[in-house]
Amino acid sequence: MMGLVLDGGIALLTIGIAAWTIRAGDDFAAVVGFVAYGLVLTLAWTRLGAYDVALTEAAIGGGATGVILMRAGARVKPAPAARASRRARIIVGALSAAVAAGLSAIVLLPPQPAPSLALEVREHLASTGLGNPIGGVLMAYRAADTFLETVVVLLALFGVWSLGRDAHWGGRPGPALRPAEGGALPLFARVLVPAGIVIGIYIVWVGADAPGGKFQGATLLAAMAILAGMAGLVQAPATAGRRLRWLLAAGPIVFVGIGLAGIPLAGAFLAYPPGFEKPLILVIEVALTVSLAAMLALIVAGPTERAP
Amino acid sequence: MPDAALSPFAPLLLALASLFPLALLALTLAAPGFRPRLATLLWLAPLPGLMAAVFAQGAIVSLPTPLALGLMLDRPGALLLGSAALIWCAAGIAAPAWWGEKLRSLPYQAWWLATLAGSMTVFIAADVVTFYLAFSLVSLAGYGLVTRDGTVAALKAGRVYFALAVTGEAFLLSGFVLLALGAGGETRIAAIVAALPSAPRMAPALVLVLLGLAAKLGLVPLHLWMPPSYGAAPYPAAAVLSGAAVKAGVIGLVRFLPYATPTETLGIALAAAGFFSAFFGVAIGLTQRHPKHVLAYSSISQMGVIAAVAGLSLAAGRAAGPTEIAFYGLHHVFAKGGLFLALAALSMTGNRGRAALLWPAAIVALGIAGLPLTGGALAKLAIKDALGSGWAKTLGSLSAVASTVLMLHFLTLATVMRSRDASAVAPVALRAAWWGTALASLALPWLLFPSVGGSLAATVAPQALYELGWPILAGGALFALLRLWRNRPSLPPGDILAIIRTGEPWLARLSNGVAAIEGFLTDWTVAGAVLLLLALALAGAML
Amino acid sequence: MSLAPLDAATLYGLMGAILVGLGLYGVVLLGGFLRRLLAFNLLGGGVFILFGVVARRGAGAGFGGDPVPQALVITGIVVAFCATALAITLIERLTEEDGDDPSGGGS
Amino acid sequence: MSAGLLATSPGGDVLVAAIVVPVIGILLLWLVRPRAVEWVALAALLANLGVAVAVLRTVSSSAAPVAYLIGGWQPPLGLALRADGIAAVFMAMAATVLVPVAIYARGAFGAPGERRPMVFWTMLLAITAALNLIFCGQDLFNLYVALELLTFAAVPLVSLDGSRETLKAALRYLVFALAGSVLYLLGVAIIYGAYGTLDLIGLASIRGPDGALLLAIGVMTAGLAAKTALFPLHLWLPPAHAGAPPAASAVLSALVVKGSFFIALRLWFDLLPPERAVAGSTLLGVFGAAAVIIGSAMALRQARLKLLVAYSTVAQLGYLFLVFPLGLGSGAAPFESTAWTAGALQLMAHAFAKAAMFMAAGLVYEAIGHDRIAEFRGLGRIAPLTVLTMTLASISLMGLPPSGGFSAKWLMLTAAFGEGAWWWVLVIAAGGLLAAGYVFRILVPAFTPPEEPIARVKPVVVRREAAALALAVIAILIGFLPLAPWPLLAIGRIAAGAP
Repeated sequence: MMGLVLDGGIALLTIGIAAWTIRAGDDFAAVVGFVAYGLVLTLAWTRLGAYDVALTEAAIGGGATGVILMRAGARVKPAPAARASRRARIIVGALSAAVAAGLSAIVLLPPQPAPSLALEVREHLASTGLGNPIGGVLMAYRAADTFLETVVVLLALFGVWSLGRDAHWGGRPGPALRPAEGGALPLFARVLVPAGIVIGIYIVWVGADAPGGKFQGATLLAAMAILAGMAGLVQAPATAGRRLRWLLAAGPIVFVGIGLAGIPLAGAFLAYPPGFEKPLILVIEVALTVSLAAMLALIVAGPTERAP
Repeated sequence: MPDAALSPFAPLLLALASLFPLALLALTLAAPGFRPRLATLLWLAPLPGLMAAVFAQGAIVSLPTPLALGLMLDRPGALLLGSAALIWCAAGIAAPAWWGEKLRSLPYQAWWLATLAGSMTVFIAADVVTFYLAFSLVSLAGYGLVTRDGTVAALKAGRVYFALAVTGEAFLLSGFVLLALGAGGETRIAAIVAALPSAPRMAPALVLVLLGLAAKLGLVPLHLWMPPSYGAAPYPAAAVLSGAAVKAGVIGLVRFLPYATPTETLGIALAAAGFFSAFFGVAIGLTQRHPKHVLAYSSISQMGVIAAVAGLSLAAGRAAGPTEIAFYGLHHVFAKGGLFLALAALSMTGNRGRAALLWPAAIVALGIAGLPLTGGALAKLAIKDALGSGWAKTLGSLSAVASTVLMLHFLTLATVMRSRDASAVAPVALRAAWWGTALASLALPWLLFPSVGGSLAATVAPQALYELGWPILAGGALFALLRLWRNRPSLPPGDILAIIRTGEPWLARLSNGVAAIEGFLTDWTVAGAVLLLLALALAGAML
Repeated sequence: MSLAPLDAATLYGLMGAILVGLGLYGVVLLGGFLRRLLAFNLLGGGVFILFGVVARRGAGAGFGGDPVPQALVITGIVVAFCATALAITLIERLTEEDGDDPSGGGS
Repeated sequence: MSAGLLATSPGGDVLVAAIVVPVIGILLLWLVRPRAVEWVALAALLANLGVAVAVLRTVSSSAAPVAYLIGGWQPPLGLALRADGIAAVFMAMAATVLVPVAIYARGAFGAPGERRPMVFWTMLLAITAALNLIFCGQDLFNLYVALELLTFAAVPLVSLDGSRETLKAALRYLVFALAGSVLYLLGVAIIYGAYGTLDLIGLASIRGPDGALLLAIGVMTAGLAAKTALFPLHLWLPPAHAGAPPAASAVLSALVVKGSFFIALRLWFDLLPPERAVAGSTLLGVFGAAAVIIGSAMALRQARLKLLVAYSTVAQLGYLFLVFPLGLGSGAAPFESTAWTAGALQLMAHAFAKAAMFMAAGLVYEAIGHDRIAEFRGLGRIAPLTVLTMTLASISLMGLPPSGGFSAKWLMLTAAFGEGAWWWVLVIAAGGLLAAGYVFRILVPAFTPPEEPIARVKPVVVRREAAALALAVIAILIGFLPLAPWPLLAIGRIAAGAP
């Protein structure tokens, strides 16, 4: 019962924050509202027992998304408060409410027993050598989704780069920052970055058997890179750099390479030869983590703003 | 011609009738160096068509599947194909004389050849798709001939021409689809027409087809395009458009009506529409001030007669109908095409040599009204049976009276046509083209009349001479009376087009209205709301 | 088919439904692309929670939830992040292009 | 879900190649020297064409779909690829469009290795991969990822020029498309929650689908319609397609909008029993009809060629949505119906003709420095091949024979008449007339000799003219296929509710 009260509280809080974010008068306040929304949503995910998702939501849904939204909130001039007409609000409100009502009906009338693939996942999990069922889904059963998702992230990065100016093509993203002498940030960064990197690698490592995994770990690594960049400890790399490009491509190349090797060795694309499942999956995870961390960090860093 | 005598080359000839102009078109597109030569050789392009008409009757060409396109030639088709080929040939001789250097440029040659290709193919198409293709080609490429002068009036006329052409095609296509559907997906015309009597939705299918053909034939009220277009088109173009291109509508009447089965209602309706056009064309034609426009209204009237004959034959289930229509059409090809060539020659002629141009014009023009002993008389005799002996016969004779009046009106206007240069003489090629066509209009019907089942002896019988002669005399008298009416009204070519044009601001308002709707719907909030609405509506619609 | 028991899954399911409604309202009605984008993310959060509810209800075989929808959500969150990053960069570029309001209220 | 038992077919590896080849191409693009970039892209597209042809040949010769279980896992746990007749035909179509586009685009964006060429080639290959996956994907979430890949690849193409207008168009496109994706994803959640599977074959075998499936398909279709720019959800399309560089517009208009449409087609024809689809499909048809009429009327008003062509896309997409009422209302098995073939033909004919049209529009712009239709007089003299391309493409767009557009129109009219649905006939006929009108507005001035010699800004490259012409010629050649339902398009379709 206590749990239910807690859940009700979290749900109400989430809805309240969402409503506030929508109603907020200025853009920056709305962004702040959204970051708070990400945090309570993470709570909801843990309450639903989905720790992997909670980690992802915290790292990417709230964290990384929050960072770029904050950046935009600071850069973009607030839109003039062009309030929609009362009639429009009523109509759209009614339509949205109708959708919500329809969904509620579906939530309240679930099929019984609830359909689930949990049994099938469990049945075959041993043959993947993994202990974390979500890792099994992402790296074995639905590995193609994960592979494509990596391509999506890469494409998003190229999309972000495509929005730079011609003159800056191949240059470095973001404004040039000189290492700040003294101050809190560099010090903070010097302490935090190594710790973050260790934690990030740990998250990837345990992802095979416990909540965690490459996306969450990569996000943490990316965050450390961003932090180090903001503190001026490292320069954002030139996007034309060959080493950077290999770094970005390494994960997808390893993934597709091992996947294709599966055709002769294991009888199918993205199948792993028996006995080698876990090591191969780990190799992919490591390669992907490195590439994804670079991709995410560069996406957050934005388009190139300095000539090469 | 019996099938046994059919040369093994006949199918080839048939294919060439359609492909030779296309080959020349490709040549002029690809080889600019050939154009000066081609300008003087355009008259050659329809010759395979002419040869096919003479030697390839009964031939069939069917391309292997999946290309379900086919050609075939029967007697009515051969009559129209041969006459159309000849007028194209004559106009091809006249064209260099009229246009001179201009004819060496690509647009002139390309439009000419494309229209020709369509014009030849439409008579020999064996399936509805080929027919529609040829029909569209002759109609749409004709646009290029109408607007060849590039004047504002020509472009304006071209817009009306184009609008009615595509409208007609939309009707035709819908009709064809329905016909094919009625024949179980069959596209061969013969199979479709055979299946027609038992086909469901036969009436709507035929009505749609007839509407499409009516736009081509210029039946009222789909005639709007014809006077301005013939008025704007240069003479050689007007000759082929009025002589040959319009016959795409005639062959349609020949091909798609189930003459073997009496179809009362539809036939009478078609006949009524035809007779209405026949008299309407004359009435409005008399208000025209330019001989080109008069000829256009005469075409409206004559095509009305053809439609009436088709309708009556359909109502009575007369199997001879198609051949008679084609024979009547054959005469009109030469007469109408020829008169445009005569006008061209007259307009390039000063004071000398006018009589040699005008006298044949008088005979040919009155031939349209059925002047005894002319080719036109035979055309009238050919449709005599179809008109029967009742009210239709009376209407037929009255239409001959009306045509006489209109043709006399034309001749009075034609005598005024002359070159500003008093000493000018039209190029010999132009005059020859006209004389040749005039001769064809007089002589060829005599040659061919027996082959369509007519008796030459009967044509000179007193009964026939009387029946054909009195409308001419009555028409002459009527015309004399009419000349006494000094302030005859003068209508713009295209008559009710002027009224329709007053609707243009309304059309602009409609377009602005659409833009306003579009502006409203492309607002973010509106589009978003529609998105939600669609989601809810689709979900709701299925529950 | 009978009414769902009042448990955490149902509660969060209703929350997800309401979040979807709120998000849709924002995406459609808010002026300015930054705000629409925020609303899109709220909306996405709601949809993902619905997946979470499905996962929770499908708990079994010794798992606290059906792992498949959870894996889908992880993929979905990453995709949504990419979309947001792309859109944000576009918005920033537009701001840069001209001084005035890039999000062009409503139009 | 025993009904969903699939096995990898012999030769099924080609399906993997269809996804992997363009992806490897993307990776290579960024690793090779700048001078090799265009050649890598071209090689990848040619290889893709080979793969697509192989898929088509396998499907048509075996008269059975080609399937592949990724990782050897059986759906619903695993993901499968499956090319049935229509998927194979569309894969081949897309691959065929892409090669001339690439030939046309080569060298069009400045020095290789710079921003615009790199982005263009990357996105082009990404679109290739995404479309292939959409055509042969079997899992609704897998399709979602493909759909997003498609959008993320399309948006940067819109804003490739980097001008304010194109950035704004890209942003509108992206955010509206995202709203559409979320609705789709919502449907995926509902379906998984109700049935525990996202596999199309598994879902099709559900007997007497209950409210959840219907509701989900409704919501998903709305989202897909937003991405397809079904009128009146087209607010993003005209500025985006008119603003993108011509080679990109060609792909966006010809292929990208068809991706989301194809998924809608799958949902309705594979998952819904026809009797449940009547009201909904009529609604889609009504929207399609409005698109045909208003889109064409708007095209008639445009002063600039690219906007006219973009509005023509709005109208032509409308025809596609007539397939829903015509195909699902025929009483016959939907994918053996005339409407099914008509829709497929319309989709293909439009793809070829519209790609040719946009490419020609780009050449016109280069040749005379603008695309104001009113000033086209004399264009035929300056760029005869380009005007020929526009003419051929127009013939197909307005549905004159012989052309793919004509065949599609013929079959669509046959379907409409066959069902006694006269109102759809009126829409199709009116759309044809309006199309003739807007085509007339372009071609007449282009064919009219100029009053004074028209100024040529830049000579047109024959290779690029030939690429556009090739596409237009294909649009015409499709018209020579038989005017009857193709058995090929019915291969391997799964009937909803069937065992």
